[in-house]
Amino acid sequence: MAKAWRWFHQLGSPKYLFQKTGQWLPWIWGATLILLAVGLYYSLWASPLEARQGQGHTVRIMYIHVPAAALSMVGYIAMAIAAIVGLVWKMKMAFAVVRSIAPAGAAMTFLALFTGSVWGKPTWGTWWEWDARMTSELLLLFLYLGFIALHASFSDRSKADKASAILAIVGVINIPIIYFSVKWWNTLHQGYSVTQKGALAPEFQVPLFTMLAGMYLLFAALVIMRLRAEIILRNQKSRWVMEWATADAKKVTHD
Amino acid sequence: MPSLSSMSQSQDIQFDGLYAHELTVSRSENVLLEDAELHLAPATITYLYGENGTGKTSLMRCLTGLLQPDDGKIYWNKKPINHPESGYFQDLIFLAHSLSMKNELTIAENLTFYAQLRCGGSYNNKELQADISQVLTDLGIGGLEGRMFAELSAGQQHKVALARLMLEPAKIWILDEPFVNLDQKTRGWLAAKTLEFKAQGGVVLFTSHHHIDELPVDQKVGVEHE
Amino acid sequence: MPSLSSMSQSQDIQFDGLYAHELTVSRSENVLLEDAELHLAPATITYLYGENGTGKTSLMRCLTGLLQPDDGKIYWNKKPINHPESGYFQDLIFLAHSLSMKNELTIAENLTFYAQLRCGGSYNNKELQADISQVLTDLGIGGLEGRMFAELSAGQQHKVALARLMLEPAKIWILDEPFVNLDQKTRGWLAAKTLEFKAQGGVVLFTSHHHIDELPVDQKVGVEHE
Amino acid sequence: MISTLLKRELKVARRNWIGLAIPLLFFIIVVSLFPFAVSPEAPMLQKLAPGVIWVAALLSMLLSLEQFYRSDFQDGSLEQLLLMSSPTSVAISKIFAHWLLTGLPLVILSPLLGLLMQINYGFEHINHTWVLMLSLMLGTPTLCLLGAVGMSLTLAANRNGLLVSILIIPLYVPVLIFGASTVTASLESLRYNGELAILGAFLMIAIVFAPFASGRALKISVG
Amino acid sequence: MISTLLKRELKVARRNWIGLAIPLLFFIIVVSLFPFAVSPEAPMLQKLAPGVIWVAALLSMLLSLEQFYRSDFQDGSLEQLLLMSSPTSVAISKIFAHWLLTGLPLVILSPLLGLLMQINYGFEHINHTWVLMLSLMLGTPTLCLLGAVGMSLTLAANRNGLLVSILIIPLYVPVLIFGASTVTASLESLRYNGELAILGAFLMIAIVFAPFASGRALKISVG
Ligand code: HEM
Ligand SMILES: Nc1ncnc2c1ncn2[C@@H]1O[C@H](COP(=O)(O)OP(=O)(O)OP(=O)(O)O)[C@@H](O)[C@H]1O
Ligand SMILES: Nc1ncnc2c1ncn2[C@@H]1O[C@H](COP(=O)(O)OP(=O)(O)OP(=O)(O)O)[C@@H](O)[C@H]1O
Ligand SMILES: [Mg+2]
Ligand SMILES: [Mg+2]
Repeated sequence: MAKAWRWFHQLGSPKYLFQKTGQWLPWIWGATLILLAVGLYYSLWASPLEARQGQGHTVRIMYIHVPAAALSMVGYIAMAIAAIVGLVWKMKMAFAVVRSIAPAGAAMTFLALFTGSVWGKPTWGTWWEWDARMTSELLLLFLYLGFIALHASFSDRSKADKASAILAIVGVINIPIIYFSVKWWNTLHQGYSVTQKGALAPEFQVPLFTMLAGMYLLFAALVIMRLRAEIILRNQKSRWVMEWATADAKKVTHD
Repeated sequence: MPSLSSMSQSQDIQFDGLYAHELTVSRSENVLLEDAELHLAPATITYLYGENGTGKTSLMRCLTGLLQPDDGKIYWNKKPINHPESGYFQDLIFLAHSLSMKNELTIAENLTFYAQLRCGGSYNNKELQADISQVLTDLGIGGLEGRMFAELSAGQQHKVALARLMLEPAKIWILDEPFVNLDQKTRGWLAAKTLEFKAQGGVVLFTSHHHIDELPVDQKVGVEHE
Repeated sequence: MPSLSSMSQSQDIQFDGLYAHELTVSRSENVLLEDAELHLAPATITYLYGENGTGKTSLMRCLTGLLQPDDGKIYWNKKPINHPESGYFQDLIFLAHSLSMKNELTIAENLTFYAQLRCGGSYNNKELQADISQVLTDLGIGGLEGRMFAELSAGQQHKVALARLMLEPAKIWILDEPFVNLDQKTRGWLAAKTLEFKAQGGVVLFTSHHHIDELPVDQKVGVEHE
Repeated sequence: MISTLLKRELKVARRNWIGLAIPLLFFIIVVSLFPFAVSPEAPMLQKLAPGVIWVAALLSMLLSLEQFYRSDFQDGSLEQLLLMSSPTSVAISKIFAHWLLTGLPLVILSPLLGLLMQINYGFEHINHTWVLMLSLMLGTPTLCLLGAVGMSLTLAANRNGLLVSILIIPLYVPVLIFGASTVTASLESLRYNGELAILGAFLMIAIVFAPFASGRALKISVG
Repeated sequence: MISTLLKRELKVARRNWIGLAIPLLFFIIVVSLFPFAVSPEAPMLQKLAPGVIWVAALLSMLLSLEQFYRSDFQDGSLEQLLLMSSPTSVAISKIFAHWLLTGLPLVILSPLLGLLMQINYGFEHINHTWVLMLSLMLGTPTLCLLGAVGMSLTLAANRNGLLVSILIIPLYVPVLIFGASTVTASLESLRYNGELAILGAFLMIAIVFAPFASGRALKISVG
């Protein structure tokens, strides 16, 4: 326990975090590429087509759509947790994490909306329906964009961090509320059974789970890369960054 | 930072008045003050000087708790200023660059609001209105009580802000460039009132880029940058 | 007022520089100036003084055409200021209390905008940027060209507004309390620049509640009220 | 403390009486745009009515927010208020004043709008109007509370009035859904107690969290 | 002269790129409130679409006005601009910049909104989308021009963003009616040339009078 606590504290040090993530990153990228390659192979070539609904090849969209939709939500929750850590324990690095998750999360949300929409056209005959899931996903996109917009509207970084952290927390309280109210509201008028949990055949499971794992790692890699940039940006004046930068510059000139 | 050690420290503080300990202040990554110590004793007037942009305003905002310092503690009568028992915010009047008056209200309404906010209902309204008239007359803008704040000249607006000093009881004044825009007569008035306040044990911290002959100071603190 | 007589009058005006004739100015029913005459000759510095609220700012706003006087005419080099041939607004820089800079733009962008607005395309951009850097360095805020205007201290913001005087060619400066918020060094700088401008034949009108030792004036005009 | 703050808000508003009337007028105008823009036929309007009135109420609350917070921030009053009272009580009095001065009049005015939108043909339908008022009565304070959080967060941001809308509207959606569907249910002669209860629950949650969050945000903005 | 002014507007906007995105987001969000408030069913939405999209466009233009004029007035820039150039050219450049930065993006984005409101089920219906864009293309500049007049008039009034709404909305209504009915006509497979022509006529009239009127009003506000 004490050890975990100390590690947590060490993560609060920009230098330590930068070095550690630098060590992890190649591994994460490696695993991401492998998993995505395998997953895409399975999902695009090796998996069977969906016969029942007569969707044909469009079912392959699922292998992108489902992970993206899952990550969009996980991303926001992670953001809110980091925001709480930042506000309660006054840990500056947590704000850098919050800030780094936002663009990747927004991108995943957009991807889920986009793939869902493209999928919806052949299956439902419309690009957009005000279905509960789709709608709450749209609102989630607005929450992400609001966060990004708020952060970008401050010139003072520490203010931007704190204000947008409060927004992230308020937003996360609202996500379940939004989800349930949208669901309740929608079923009043019509119900779509497409997104209900059905038994997924094993030949769909393997590629789906591989893609899920791959996309999670991809998400982590994107966040970490962004986080490293953020760390450098926030510590421009400190000595280790100067040293790192000049060392890097030397490497470049040597090449 | 373990909270225990800072508690014990707070008992060590021996200084009455305002005391800032190891204060570090930065603004958008520039460190303005590092490990600064500042002691404003009761019944003293302190003059804060320094060239433009050295951090006088930033320091004042830290001392009023509006700006979070990067590090350091600030005590009022031996208690951290945020401590409920310090009573700091009851004792403090801070006049900043922005005059904090509402354009849509009249002079009297603006002043009444701040006085009531500080004193609650204890300030009898009739008395308060009489006091306001009195102060405004002293300031040379008597009779303008009912004028909208927006319709005053720059100096007149400033005078209204200064009137607060006379209407609200306080033990410490922090004044950011209080002499700006004022004519000679009003400067003299403010200097005299400041000396009176000091004589009653008040603590005063002010900045000014001009030397004010009428106001002898007890302590000069310079903010110099790099 | 029949326009003929004022036309004939305009031919009678014998004064170069700025000349205000029978000026009557009032603000919310108070008459501030009545039938005032004012002549600012080329190569002179005029100091406008008066207690708070006597009407200095109002007079200046009349002289710049921003406030409509109740009565009277204002001439620039013998032509009414609104006459297209007077070229008055090309020749005038008016620095008011509000600094007229945009918070969202950097210092350099703000200054570039005003310089280009006045000079059109004639001011080579590279040259202009060099000039801006030079002026800012003289003012002690060199290197801050890229800083957002909002992120400056009170005095630094004021300095940026003053930098316009050096970047835009003009023949008359009307400056409302230009020395406010400035440190000693910058006041000296501004006084020196004002004297240079005068030496080149410029007309200067300024107000200040403090006496500026460094700036000898040629004419003092008092605005006294009742 | 809170009563002094409140008194000042009321005084500022009274002085600036036109400011009071404006959110109301805005409310009326937005609603009355729809007969022009969509269709002036009664059955269609009646169908639209709950949604349109609720959207108009929401927008009108949203837009009056600016006026309630921005000017205190800009003229430095906010910083003085925070020096003299706790952030949460500043937030509470602002929120309360905001509701009193824009939310409440809007509730009172809503029957008129119902009339414009043909909710109410005669006295036998008076019930729908009551439901409309009740839903707004429970919903508008929640809008004020959430709006206060958003507004306090954006005070120190580069001034952009619309930013706050974007932050808050996703939070407003649940209130909107239940507010409008309460009225719709009533018009369709269905039970609407459940919806009202949920609106009440939202209000409770908002009352507990929003003043605190808004106070924190005010403190950050001033810093 | 006008080009320098325009360049500055664009620079202010670019600096604050998020400020550019915000009216757009607002536009999207307001439109998407209606399915929540009224009904998410496609036929109903389609019927509402022209009106709702036009109302949202109108509100979004109206609210971004504030940002385009108020800050110049408050920081004293406006007074400097009027010293250095003619009021009409100040007005023209403000109006043009406003349209370029909020009207045009809104026109470009409108097909997406059409999609959300089910205007467009597939490529065979692409025509309706064109009509929507065309109507906005002709209508939004008129909104900018009229908005500029109202905004300039209210600058010196006690700051109140909503006052301008009250002044301008009556002027906006004709544009709204013809804008929305153009699209409705197209959706109902009727001819819509007449409506477009009227929108064009409004634009012409506004172009002739509005910049001058707005310039005069600016001058008065500063005085
Ligand atoms: C823009 C449109 C759409 C959006 C925003 C959207 C959003 C979502 C979301 C948020 C999830 C939940 C992911 C999770 O719980 O981990 C999901 C899952 C899923 N979606 Fe979509 N979706 C859209 C369109 C579609 C379409 C058109 C289909 C298929 C016809 C579809 C099929 C699925 C399936 C099969 C799942 C996984 C089911 C489950 O795990 O419960 N989606 N989608
Ligand atoms: N909002 C801000 N964001 C970033 N930096 C700021 C901000 N305000 C001030 N600064 C910087 O902090 C430094 C100190 O500013 P401060 O206002 O404390 O100076 P000051 O001593 O009061 O100067 P003056 O005499 O001009 O009022 C300045 O260099 C300024 O550029
Ligand atoms: N907007 C206004 N509306 C009505 N009256 C005004 C307005 N502005 C100023 N006044 C009044 O006009 C008179 C002159 O104001 P002005 O600003 O010209 O004074 P000033 O000489 O510049 O004073 P200061 O030294 O304080 O700047 C004052 O008595 C003031 O109360
Ligand atoms: Mg200062
Ligand atoms: Mg003045």
